Amino acid sequence: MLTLETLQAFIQAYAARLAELCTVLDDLDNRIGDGDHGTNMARGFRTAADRITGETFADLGALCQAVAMALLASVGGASGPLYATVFMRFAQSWKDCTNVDFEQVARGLASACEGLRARGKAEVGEKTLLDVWTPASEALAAQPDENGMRAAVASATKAALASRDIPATKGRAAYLGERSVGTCDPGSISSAVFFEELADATVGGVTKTSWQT
Amino acid sequence: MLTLETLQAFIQAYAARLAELCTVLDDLDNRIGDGDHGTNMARGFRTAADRITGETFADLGALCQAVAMALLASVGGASGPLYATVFMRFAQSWKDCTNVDFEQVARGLASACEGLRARGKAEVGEKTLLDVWTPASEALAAQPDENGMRAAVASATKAALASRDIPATKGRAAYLGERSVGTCDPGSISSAVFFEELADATVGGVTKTSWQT
Amino acid sequence: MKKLMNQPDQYVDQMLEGIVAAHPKLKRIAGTQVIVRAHPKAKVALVSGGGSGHEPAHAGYVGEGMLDAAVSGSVFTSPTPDQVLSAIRAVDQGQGVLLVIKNYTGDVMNFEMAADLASMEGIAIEKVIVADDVAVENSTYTVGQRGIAGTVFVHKIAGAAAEAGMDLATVKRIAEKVIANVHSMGMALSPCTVPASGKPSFVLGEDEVEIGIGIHGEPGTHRENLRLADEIVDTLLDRILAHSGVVTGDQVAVMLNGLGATPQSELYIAYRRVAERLGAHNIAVHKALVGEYMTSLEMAGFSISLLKLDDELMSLLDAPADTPAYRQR
Amino acid sequence: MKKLMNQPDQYVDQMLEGIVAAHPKLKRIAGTQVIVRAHPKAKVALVSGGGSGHEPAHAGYVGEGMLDAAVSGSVFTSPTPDQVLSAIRAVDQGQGVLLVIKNYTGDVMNFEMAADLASMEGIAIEKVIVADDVAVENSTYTVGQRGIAGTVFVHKIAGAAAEAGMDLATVKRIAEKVIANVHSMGMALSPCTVPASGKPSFVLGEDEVEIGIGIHGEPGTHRENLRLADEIVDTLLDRILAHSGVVTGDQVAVMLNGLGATPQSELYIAYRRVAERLGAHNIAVHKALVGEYMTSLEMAGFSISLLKLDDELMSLLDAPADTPAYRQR
Ligand SMILES: Nc1ncnc2c1ncn2[C@@H]1O[C@H](COP(=O)(O)OP(=O)(O)O)[C@@H](O)[C@H]1O
Ligand SMILES: Nc1ncnc2c1ncn2[C@@H]1O[C@H](COP(=O)(O)OP(=O)(O)O)[C@@H](O)[C@H]1O
Ligand SMILES: [Mg+2]
Ligand SMILES: [Mg+2]
Ligand SMILES: [Mg+2]
Ligand SMILES: [Mg+2]
Repeated sequence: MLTLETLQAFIQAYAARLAELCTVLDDLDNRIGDGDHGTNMARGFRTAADRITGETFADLGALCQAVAMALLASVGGASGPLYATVFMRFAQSWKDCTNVDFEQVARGLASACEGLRARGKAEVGEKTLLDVWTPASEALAAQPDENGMRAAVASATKAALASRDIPATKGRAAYLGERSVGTCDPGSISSAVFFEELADATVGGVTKTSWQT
Repeated sequence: MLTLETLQAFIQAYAARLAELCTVLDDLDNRIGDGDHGTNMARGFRTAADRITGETFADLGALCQAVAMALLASVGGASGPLYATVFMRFAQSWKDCTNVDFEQVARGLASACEGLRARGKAEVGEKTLLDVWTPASEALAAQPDENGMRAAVASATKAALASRDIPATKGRAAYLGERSVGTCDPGSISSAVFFEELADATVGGVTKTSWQT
Repeated sequence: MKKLMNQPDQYVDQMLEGIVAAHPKLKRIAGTQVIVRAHPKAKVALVSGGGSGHEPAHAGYVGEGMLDAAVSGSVFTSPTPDQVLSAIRAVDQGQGVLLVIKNYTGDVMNFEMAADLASMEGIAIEKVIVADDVAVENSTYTVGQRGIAGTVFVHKIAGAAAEAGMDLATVKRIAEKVIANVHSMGMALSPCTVPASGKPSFVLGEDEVEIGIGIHGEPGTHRENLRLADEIVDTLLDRILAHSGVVTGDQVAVMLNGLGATPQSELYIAYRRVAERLGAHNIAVHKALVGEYMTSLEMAGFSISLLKLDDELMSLLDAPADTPAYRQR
Repeated sequence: MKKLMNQPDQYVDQMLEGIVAAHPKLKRIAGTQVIVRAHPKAKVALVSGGGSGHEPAHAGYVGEGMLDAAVSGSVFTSPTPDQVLSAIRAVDQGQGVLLVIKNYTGDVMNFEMAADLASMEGIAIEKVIVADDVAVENSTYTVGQRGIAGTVFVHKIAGAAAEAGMDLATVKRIAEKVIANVHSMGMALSPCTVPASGKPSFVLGEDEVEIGIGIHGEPGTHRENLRLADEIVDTLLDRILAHSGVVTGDQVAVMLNGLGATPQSELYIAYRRVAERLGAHNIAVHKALVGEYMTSLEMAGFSISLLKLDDELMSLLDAPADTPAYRQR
């Protein structure tokens, strides 16, 4: 179950994790992009976490809307509008709810995927964060319970690592063509961490990957 | 005795020697100046040597005037006007002579020193080529014969090496102040080589220093 | 790489403070990273921007005959939609606003979101997307070509159209004509270092260069050994000419753009070859711009942009401009 | 350091070819390294120059309101007297020629020899020697202060005086007034490499900088650890202010000059501090120039020049100029 408290805790934990992983994500982006994905994500989720600290929100919709706005105003780059879209979709899906069950979480994730596709005009397999979001949200949809959350993390992690072996055809890494093969997509890694922290906040006991470049 | 042939041979030999020493002189100038003294000198004397190759000159005056003009038009920097002045003074001193004895060579050198002082407004001890020209020409004046030529080389070499231990107060190295101590003055080294080659062309058997930075 | 800076997280903010301190004809909208003209004019407004680190782009092109506002993101990071929206609101004079966007996923998404918000507020808004970099083949990678230094020609020419009082549709049509006719390609001799990370964007061997480089420190399409300037120019120019459709008898404008650390002397050495090659093809250079117009921090390298001109573009290109980085009578 | 060049011994020649190819208002005197205006004007003529490697100085300042000719030597090497003489002969319109020389032994000797030869030909010739660098104490070293970026103010202001039709004595007096009132100092974060030698001019550690640098790659007065931009600016500015006699209430022009590889963003970060400091002293900045005006190949670093203005200097500084590197209406 996702509550106002667990979602707040998730934002804080994800912000902290991104701060730790900032250099790893920057380094990955350095190889196949412009070297700022970690800095962008850490800055954005720090802003979002600070924005919601000490605040009370009427429902998950209001909380997610606040996070979306904070991301939109602080990230920039490609990841800003994309992660902001995720939280806007969450806000729509979970409007007026103070807690949601895993079916509703799965619907929120599916809507987020749809939003990401619409915003970024990418398909699965183009070496973008969509490669992670799609299988992970499908895993939860297939089994909307605690185990499904863990399965989502597993497929997110797997997809993030698999992004190493394909060339990018969307985003900045696409300009490198075949030279983008051999490096994991930074947005896919930050997304896998998203699922790790979301699962840890909701179901607990997630073994966190120690991501390396 | 200095003849049209020995002076021509001297120019050729000096040009060749400067080409060999180009990097050494550039490196010295790099440390306490702008790194071009070797390039400047090699370019200038190559031009002068090419200018006089295959030409016949009525007298030493005409030959020295041709060399002066070639240096003036090809060197630039501080060394261009200075070495051009040397050959202009030679041209005045040895006007209408096809050969000169060591007394006349000494007078030519003394006049060159005077020209250098007038042109560069430096005194002995300021870490410029004057530190070499002054004692070397005085050595020949004191003993205007073959041994005097060798004594001139010895004092030129000694003065060039001694330039290492003093700070520059004229020329580009002066901007470094005390930081110029510890590096030989490049113009003093090119001058010492001048005397080595001049003596070798006129009296022969000069042991040439293997100059290092 | 050593940086002349204070705290890395103040880099963009302090740069913007310096820009407005130096140029009294510019001002900054308080609390934003938006630079606008101090004395706005009633006309269609032009807004551009993108990540910082490309100076003088884009704040250096704010002024008479060019932009009305420039929005600066963090270094190499697109600005956020709220910043772009502030710029749009500030410059709209009721005659509409044209956004000049470089074709990067991040820039396009952030500017488009701002455009949507501005439309909702009733502002007439149009956008053009510059995609002049021929290094990346459009066909293979669905992302399309990047926008690089050719963008400055869009600022100049569409800016002159707006300054002349043309309406939004016309200014947009002209901007699109420039975009259709400008082709660029770049190369790097050395990487750059983003202040926040402090690490070089890539590592090149003593004799290596990157061909087909973008302007965000990303590696290029491939790596080669360093060759003579003339040979490098030929590689870029051949490809640009192949894409541009410029032929004998055409009139063009050329930009030989330094990426940051390459001395002007070397830009002119490279331009010499461009002029020689175009001359041999009987392509007339109506105007040449040699210098730093769209940089990548302290990257060494350059790009060539070729703009095919017709009478309309030519007269707008020749119109006066008075901005910190582009002035002509 | 990788260079964008062909043969090193063609470096200057090909650069000059590129300059005249790019700028139709300039032309080169055939067989020389002299750049002159394509359309000379009947007035007192201004000639400057020096070694190459300082681009846009000096050819970039040839044009309306500034120089009539620029003479380029080899990289960092003063041009020879015959080259300077060619320039003088080409630009003299019978109203005399002013030579603007930077204070280096080589430059002074070569330009003076040319002046002597020109006088002998009956040309009215005067010279001024710019010595604006306060890094080197005049008292200790008899060689005097160097001429660095402040020279550009002499070109601008004396150029405006000549363009306005003032006579040789007046133009010289005004140039000397600029020289008396301009003070500069620079620092480097990294060295540069002369094309012919291919070796860096000095080697700095990861955290070291050179303070009191010249513009020929020579080391500075001393070496320090890298500090914050604001602290470095303060070091230079304190010394400049101490030498300049500029006090509260004065009007000044400021040049924040990049030495080659420092991005414009960082020049503006440094300028921000200059503006802040001068503001605190109540010194009014009438005009700020931020950019690359007098470089040292691809050296990273900058210099600050402060020019104290009176009404005469101010109005000449504000006069129009139209040259490749300095344009204003
Ligand atoms: N069109 C797109 N659709 C979905 N995700 C994308 C798209 N383009 C880029 N991304 C994601 O964004 C990440 C890069 O984000 P970031 O580095 O913050 O932005 P930028 O590329 O603007 O510097 C990539 O790793 C990729 O996962
Ligand atoms: N005022 C001077 N009088 C005599 N010799 C000088 C003077 N200034 C410099 N020199 C000599 O010139 C040499 C430098 O020559 P060079 O490097 O060719 O010229 P530049 O200093 O213009 O680069 C110095 O090593 C010094 O010996
Ligand atoms: Mg990135
Ligand atoms: Mg030298
Ligand atoms: Mg980015
Ligand atoms: Mg020199």
